[in-house]
Amino acid sequence: MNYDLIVIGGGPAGYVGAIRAAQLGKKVACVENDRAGGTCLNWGCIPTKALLKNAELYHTISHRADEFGLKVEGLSYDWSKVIGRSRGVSDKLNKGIEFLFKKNKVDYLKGTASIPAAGKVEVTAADGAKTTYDTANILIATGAKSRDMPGFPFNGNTVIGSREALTLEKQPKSVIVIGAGAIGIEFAYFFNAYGTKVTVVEMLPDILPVEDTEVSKTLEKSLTKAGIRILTNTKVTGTSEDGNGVKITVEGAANETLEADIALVAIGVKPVLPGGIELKLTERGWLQTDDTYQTSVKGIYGAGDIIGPPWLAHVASYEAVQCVEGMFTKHKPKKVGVFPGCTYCHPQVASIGLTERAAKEKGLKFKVGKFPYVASGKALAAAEPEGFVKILYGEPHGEIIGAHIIGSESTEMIAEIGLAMNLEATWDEIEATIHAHPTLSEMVKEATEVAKGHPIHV
Amino acid sequence: MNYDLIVIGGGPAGYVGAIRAAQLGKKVACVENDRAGGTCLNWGCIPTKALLKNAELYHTISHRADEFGLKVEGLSYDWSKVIGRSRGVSDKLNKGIEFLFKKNKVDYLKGTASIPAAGKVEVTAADGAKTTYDTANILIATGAKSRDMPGFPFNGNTVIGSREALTLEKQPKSVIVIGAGAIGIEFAYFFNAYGTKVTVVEMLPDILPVEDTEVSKTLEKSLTKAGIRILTNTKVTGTSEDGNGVKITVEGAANETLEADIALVAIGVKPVLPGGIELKLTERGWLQTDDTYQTSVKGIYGAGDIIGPPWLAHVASYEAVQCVEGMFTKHKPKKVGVFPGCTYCHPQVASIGLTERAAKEKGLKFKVGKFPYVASGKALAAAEPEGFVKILYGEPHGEIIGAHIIGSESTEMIAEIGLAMNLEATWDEIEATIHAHPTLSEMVKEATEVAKGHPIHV
Amino acid sequence: NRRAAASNARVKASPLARKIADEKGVDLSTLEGTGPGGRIVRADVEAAPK
Ligand SMILES: Cc1cc2nc3c(=O)[nH]c(=O)nc-3n(C[C@H](O)[C@H](O)[C@H](O)COP(=O)(O)OP(=O)(O)OC[C@H]3O[C@@H](n4cnc5c(N)ncnc54)[C@H](O)[C@@H]3O)c2cc1C
Ligand SMILES: Cc1cc2nc3c(=O)[nH]c(=O)nc-3n(C[C@H](O)[C@H](O)[C@H](O)COP(=O)(O)OP(=O)(O)OC[C@H]3O[C@@H](n4cnc5c(N)ncnc54)[C@H](O)[C@@H]3O)c2cc1C
Repeated sequence: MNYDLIVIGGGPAGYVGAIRAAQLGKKVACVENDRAGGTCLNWGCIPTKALLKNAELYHTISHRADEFGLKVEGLSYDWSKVIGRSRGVSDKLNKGIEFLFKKNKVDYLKGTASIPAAGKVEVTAADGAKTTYDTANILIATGAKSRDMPGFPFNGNTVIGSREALTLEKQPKSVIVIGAGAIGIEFAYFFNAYGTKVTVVEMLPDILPVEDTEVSKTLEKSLTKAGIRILTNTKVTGTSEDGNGVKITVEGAANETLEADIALVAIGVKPVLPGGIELKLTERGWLQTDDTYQTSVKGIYGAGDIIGPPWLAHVASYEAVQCVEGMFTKHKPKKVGVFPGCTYCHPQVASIGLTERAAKEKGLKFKVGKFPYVASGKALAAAEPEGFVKILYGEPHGEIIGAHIIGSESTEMIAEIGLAMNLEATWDEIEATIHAHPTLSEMVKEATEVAKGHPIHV
Repeated sequence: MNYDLIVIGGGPAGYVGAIRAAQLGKKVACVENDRAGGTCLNWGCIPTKALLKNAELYHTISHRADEFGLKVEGLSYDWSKVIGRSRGVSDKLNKGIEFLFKKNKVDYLKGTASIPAAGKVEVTAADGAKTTYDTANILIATGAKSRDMPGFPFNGNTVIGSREALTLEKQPKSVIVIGAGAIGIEFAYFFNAYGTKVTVVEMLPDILPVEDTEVSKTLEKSLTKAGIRILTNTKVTGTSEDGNGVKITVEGAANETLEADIALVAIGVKPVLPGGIELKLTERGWLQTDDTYQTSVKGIYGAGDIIGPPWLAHVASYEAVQCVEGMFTKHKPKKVGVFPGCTYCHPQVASIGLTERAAKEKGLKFKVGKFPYVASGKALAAAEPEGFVKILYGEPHGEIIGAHIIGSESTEMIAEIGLAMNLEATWDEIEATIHAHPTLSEMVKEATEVAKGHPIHV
Repeated sequence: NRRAAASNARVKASPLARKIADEKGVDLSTLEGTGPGGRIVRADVEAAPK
């Protein structure tokens, strides 16, 4: 079989790249050895958000019913149904991707791919049968997987990564989350909402270290109030597990030995490379690609998590589309410029562009517009007074250099800012845009007026 | 006392106009005879959204708990707390406006204003005391109030408008909502969620008649499924009330006499004019204003509901700011161009620009991009598969001529489209913008790709 | 028109205004914008002398 393109990996880089190439009239196959949809759809973005929705609802009922005039006599939950809904959502979307492959005439090859040489992909099926395909181009979109801690290997039981955390048959009584990035924080929120005792250990001074410091501090306060024990500036110096649970010795903010049923290690990801031909890697082991997403070997490309940070699904899809359009059309592929990042705990966190910290380090001149949820009519009506919108506007032109939102639905509000940055809109255009009342998005305009020095509502 | 500007009415037109003028260094007073914040904050946008939030939560718990793995025993609600939270939110924001007046040095004059002559405002306090103030400019922002049906006057009891519906001491067993605009539909959703038997009567063929027909039909199906009886194409031909309830005779889709505890008349609004000097009115009785928001008398301006449709808070505030900046700076006031409109039932409805119907009538050439919530990972994760995003793109340039969203958080998603239309973005820029995954806002991009003919996810 | 296109790259104009200006061969730098912050919008290009 002779393909124009074989994509290795069926995640948001792989399946999107494959479909777009097929739409360009090319003969395309996509090889996947687990489930179509990749990490994102099966073990990442989607199932976590389903769990978080359940958790938020449960928290609202268990802690805030009275506020809404509700009385609930007996509230209980069925853990297997909580997990089950999350799995059901992934299953449904996974089937959806297989349907999209058919619809777009992408050959879906189940098996593990390796690259014996440029122009060749060998696929090993589950039963061990090997088939080799010829192809003009190869796109490696094999993604990443959870990184374990040295000397503390995953055992699927007491020391786990995010993937195992998604399908725990029994709710743990206690969890130590190591690493306070988006993934660690989302699981911390989830388990805590259901009454698991949660301790978060983070080496750096702030949780969500990539976010604006003010956002991190606000979230830390909120999660602490919700019952999560958060240890920042804290190093793990010893780990052990005895089949029933884990012991983690920490140094820093606290110096003690923590015990729990489970350690959830969320300290980052490592590359998953296909076997075969040797390709140039970056210092940290990610696939090295050029401006057209081509690797060190002609005709072999890379996109998504496998080509390095930021490890985000929407970035992965974007890269794959750029790469494929560059391969088959006159389009000059673009590298990822400005992109949003979100954390779906409650309050949600969403951001784009530079943090205040980074903008200062760069020596940029800018104005900050900050507007609190507590001054928004919609936020109060929705009983969501926690959080703020903070936008950094460059001087003297008023272009957005970064935006940081913590609070209800911030992950939707960031879309407007993303478009604004893409269009190089300035504060004038944001202010001139009539925002619907009452919405949370009005705060984007309000924050802009704060930056310009004439806010109405604060 | 000599003012640069006296604003009559403390709603979203009045208080915003007054504050902006004060920020421009002017000496300003704002006269209000009820509560600062106007209809919007006290009897409109805000308290309704608080009730709707409660209703949505109650509906989720009472009808969907099992889906989330929850078991809820003995669920009940305290009606007075439901109403109480809504009033509390309004109270808090109302105090907020009074604080903002102080902060911005706007004199807040409590009483009823009339305009004996240009340059003069007479304020009658609650105790009957009259004071006359001199002022260079007057801004009339007196708003509107519910219109009653001929021969069926409001009695505060069985025949009511939205204002009374917000503070019912006892939950009615049955309600007939006359008029299926945003206000009627929001109350229908609210009462129905709490188990009140609700019938909606609408003369026109569709509920939310200003919306895109497909949106109206989808919403009608959803609300009907939720238990609301909806009679479109139906005229009210007879009305009566006997102290205990109402009888409404209808003709059209149904020909019968409906009975209920309460009739909520939501057929529109009528102007509230200040007494005194005569000003030119439109045919329907609204204040006539020119391009600078000036009325027929020099130095007397109008903004907000009182100058006619659309009767929306964000439009009111926009007009007031434009008017005041035109008054005191070199700014050339703009009239309202494109503006969003929202309805906060569940599923939510949000739209901007032309409906498909209107675009066809105008003979425009356009492409439609429609994307269903059920194909969105975030929507499924959030258990919100109902609805769609529909965007109309003009040909050949791909500018947005209208957008119509029904579904969860559509009222936030519309912000991006509003900015896009203001910036005259085309489908290329929308598509090129990286939208965070997983969000509902991604559907804006997906719908755009549908319009362009190469969707990934459908 | 290459000159118009070259100078158009640096003016503040809406994407739609740019598309139409390119089609009509209008030099954006000769126009005054009426959009927010002086941005050139469709109406400005359409009103431009040919
Ligand atoms: C718990 C968790 C939550 C997350 N939440 C978010 C979020 O909310 N938002 C966000 O943007 N990102 C999130 N991410 C990150 C996101 O999942 C990744 O950025 C995204 O999946 C990367 O896409 P990809 O296509 O590059 O790789 P992947 O999605 O990892 O897909 C790679 C696929 O390739 C397959 N594969 C690997 N090697 C081979 C081979 N040799 N042969 C055949 N198939 C192979 C794998 O089985 C896998 O299915 C989350 C990640 C995790 C773990
Ligand atoms: C139930 C309901 C729900 C609504 N929901 C929404 C929504 O979700 N979104 C939206 O955009 N719009 C909504 N609206 C419409 C919105 O409330 C109005 O468009 C908005 O309030 C108009 O603002 P305004 O300042 O022009 O008038 P108003 O808000 O009506 O303010 C006018 C004020 O002037 C005062 N006044 C009148 N005459 C005098 C006088 N002679 N002297 C002193 N004071 C005087 C009145 O007491 C009043 O407070 C809703 C309306 C209702 C009734």
